[in-house]
Amino acid sequence: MAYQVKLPVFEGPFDLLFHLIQKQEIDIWSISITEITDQYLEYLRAMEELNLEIASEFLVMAAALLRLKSKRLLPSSSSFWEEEDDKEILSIDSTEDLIRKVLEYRLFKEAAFFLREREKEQKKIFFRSSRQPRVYRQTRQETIWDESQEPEKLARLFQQLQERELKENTRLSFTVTEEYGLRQKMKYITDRLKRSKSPLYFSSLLQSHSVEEIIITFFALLELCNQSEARVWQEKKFGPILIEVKEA
Amino acid sequence: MPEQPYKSVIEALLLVAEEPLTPEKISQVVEISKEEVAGLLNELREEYERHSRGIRLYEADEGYKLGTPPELSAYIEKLFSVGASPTLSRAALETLAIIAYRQPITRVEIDAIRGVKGAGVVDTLLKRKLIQVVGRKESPGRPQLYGTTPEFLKYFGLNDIHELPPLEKLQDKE
Amino acid sequence: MPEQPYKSVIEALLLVAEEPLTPEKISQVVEISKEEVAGLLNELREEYERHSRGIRLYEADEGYKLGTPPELSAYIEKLFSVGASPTLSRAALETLAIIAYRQPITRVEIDAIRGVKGAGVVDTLLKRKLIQVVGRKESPGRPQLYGTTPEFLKYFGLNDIHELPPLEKLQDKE
Repeated sequence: MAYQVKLPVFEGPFDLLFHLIQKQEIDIWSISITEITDQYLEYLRAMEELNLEIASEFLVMAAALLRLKSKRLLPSSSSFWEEEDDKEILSIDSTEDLIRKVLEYRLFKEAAFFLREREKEQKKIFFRSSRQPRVYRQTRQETIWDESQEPEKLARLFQQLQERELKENTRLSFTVTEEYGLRQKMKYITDRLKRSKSPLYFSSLLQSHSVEEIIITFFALLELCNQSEARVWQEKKFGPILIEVKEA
Repeated sequence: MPEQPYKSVIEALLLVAEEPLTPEKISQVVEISKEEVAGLLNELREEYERHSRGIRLYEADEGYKLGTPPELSAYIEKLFSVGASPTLSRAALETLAIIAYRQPITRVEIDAIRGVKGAGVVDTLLKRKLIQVVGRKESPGRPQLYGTTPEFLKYFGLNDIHELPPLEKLQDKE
Repeated sequence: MPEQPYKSVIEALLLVAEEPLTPEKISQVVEISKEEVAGLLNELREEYERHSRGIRLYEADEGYKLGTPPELSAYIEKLFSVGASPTLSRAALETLAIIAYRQPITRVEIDAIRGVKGAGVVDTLLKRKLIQVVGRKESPGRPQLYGTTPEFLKYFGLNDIHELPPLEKLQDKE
């Protein structure tokens, strides 16, 4: 069995770059893009040799680095570089830009480290479970326990309300049709429509705006549509309802 | 495991346990004999009483648990009744039920289901943080939409809104 | 109400409270000044530590609650027969750190800082309720914006998002 080389694992290309720069022990702003690029590629090669899967982001970064490196070798005025504007997550315009991004990444790496410490600390502390007082209160005989806190009560109440709503709706529609007379209202609408040259607004058909009247007018209108006497439309969602006579 | 005074370990276990702890269970966790556990429990009990603390050791269901001294019950009741904890009125519960099962929902829709104008109730629920504004309805006037809060779940001891009891299917509306 | 040493009353309240108790609340229930409450809480905290008990006083959400000493965690885990609950992955922590400091922020912006496409990580954090959608960015595609949740604060034992150390300060640590 061959010996095993242990490669450190990096969260992403910036993580790796930061590690490489740190290893050089130089001011980050004075890094040589050539050196960093070489070291970066070397790491990828090592990964390859170990048959490790290389995430695509690492390769994208390698390409970006190579581009930066070769950019220095060509005259800066060259239009050669104004090609594909890749909208990849990694768009790096210059070495400065690269350094800025590595530094920014490093900040959050530190922040993540801080969170890791807090997490470790917190995991060691246990609190009384918040459901416990219920047990406590029940066993204390004098129940302060309040049944309004039972979710089943919510379900029961909602069910009752729904049933009531159902009943009331049926009753309402019944009495309304009785009292106002659907026929009468339909006749009123057709008369109005015939007299009018332009389409009518639904609201103009109403005299009192009571709930009952709105409902009966609406029913009448539906009935007219059903009998192909009227045409009804809205210009937009929730817009006013427009009505006109449907020509035979 | 680090060396710790066993009495403090037992106290910690009693503090966080969700159910009364039997001496067997304690002995198993702390890895000392049941007799030693019994002795330490006794010491704890006496210390709580001797130093007139706010904690007592109680026996229940063949196990032990921490509770408060009976003579402090007036304070405990006050704690649970002061401020944010008066029980909800029926109107509030009805409204809450509607919001819980129909969220997101507007005031007008709530009123329509209850058949009553419940102006103040929604505000009370908002103030108690049992409901919150979750957006606006794309309808004329863009009325606010209400939904339940994490506080609501806690109040009813739910982990998740889906733990609300399912409703029996009502007949389809005509 | 009967005359009781206030410290024991406070201890009893802490024992049964469902949520961290604020000094205001305690002062209201016990009917002593907030300053007295603060003094007694300090005495309690010190006693718990001095006598190496199984109880500690912790601050959370601007209130106080009882918990166990960190050094006993192994026993508690054994009681609940759980190993230490899984900690967050490095990718998750990095993403969380970015969201915590840069909220509200979109997925694309997070990826740009990390230099990695972290599709699954954000979903995991959402599922664990450590982050939430807080809105949409007014830019093409109106991508969702993420922010941290109260659960996030609890998880890391923070009272407030402002208890996070300033980023520049983290940088000083060479």
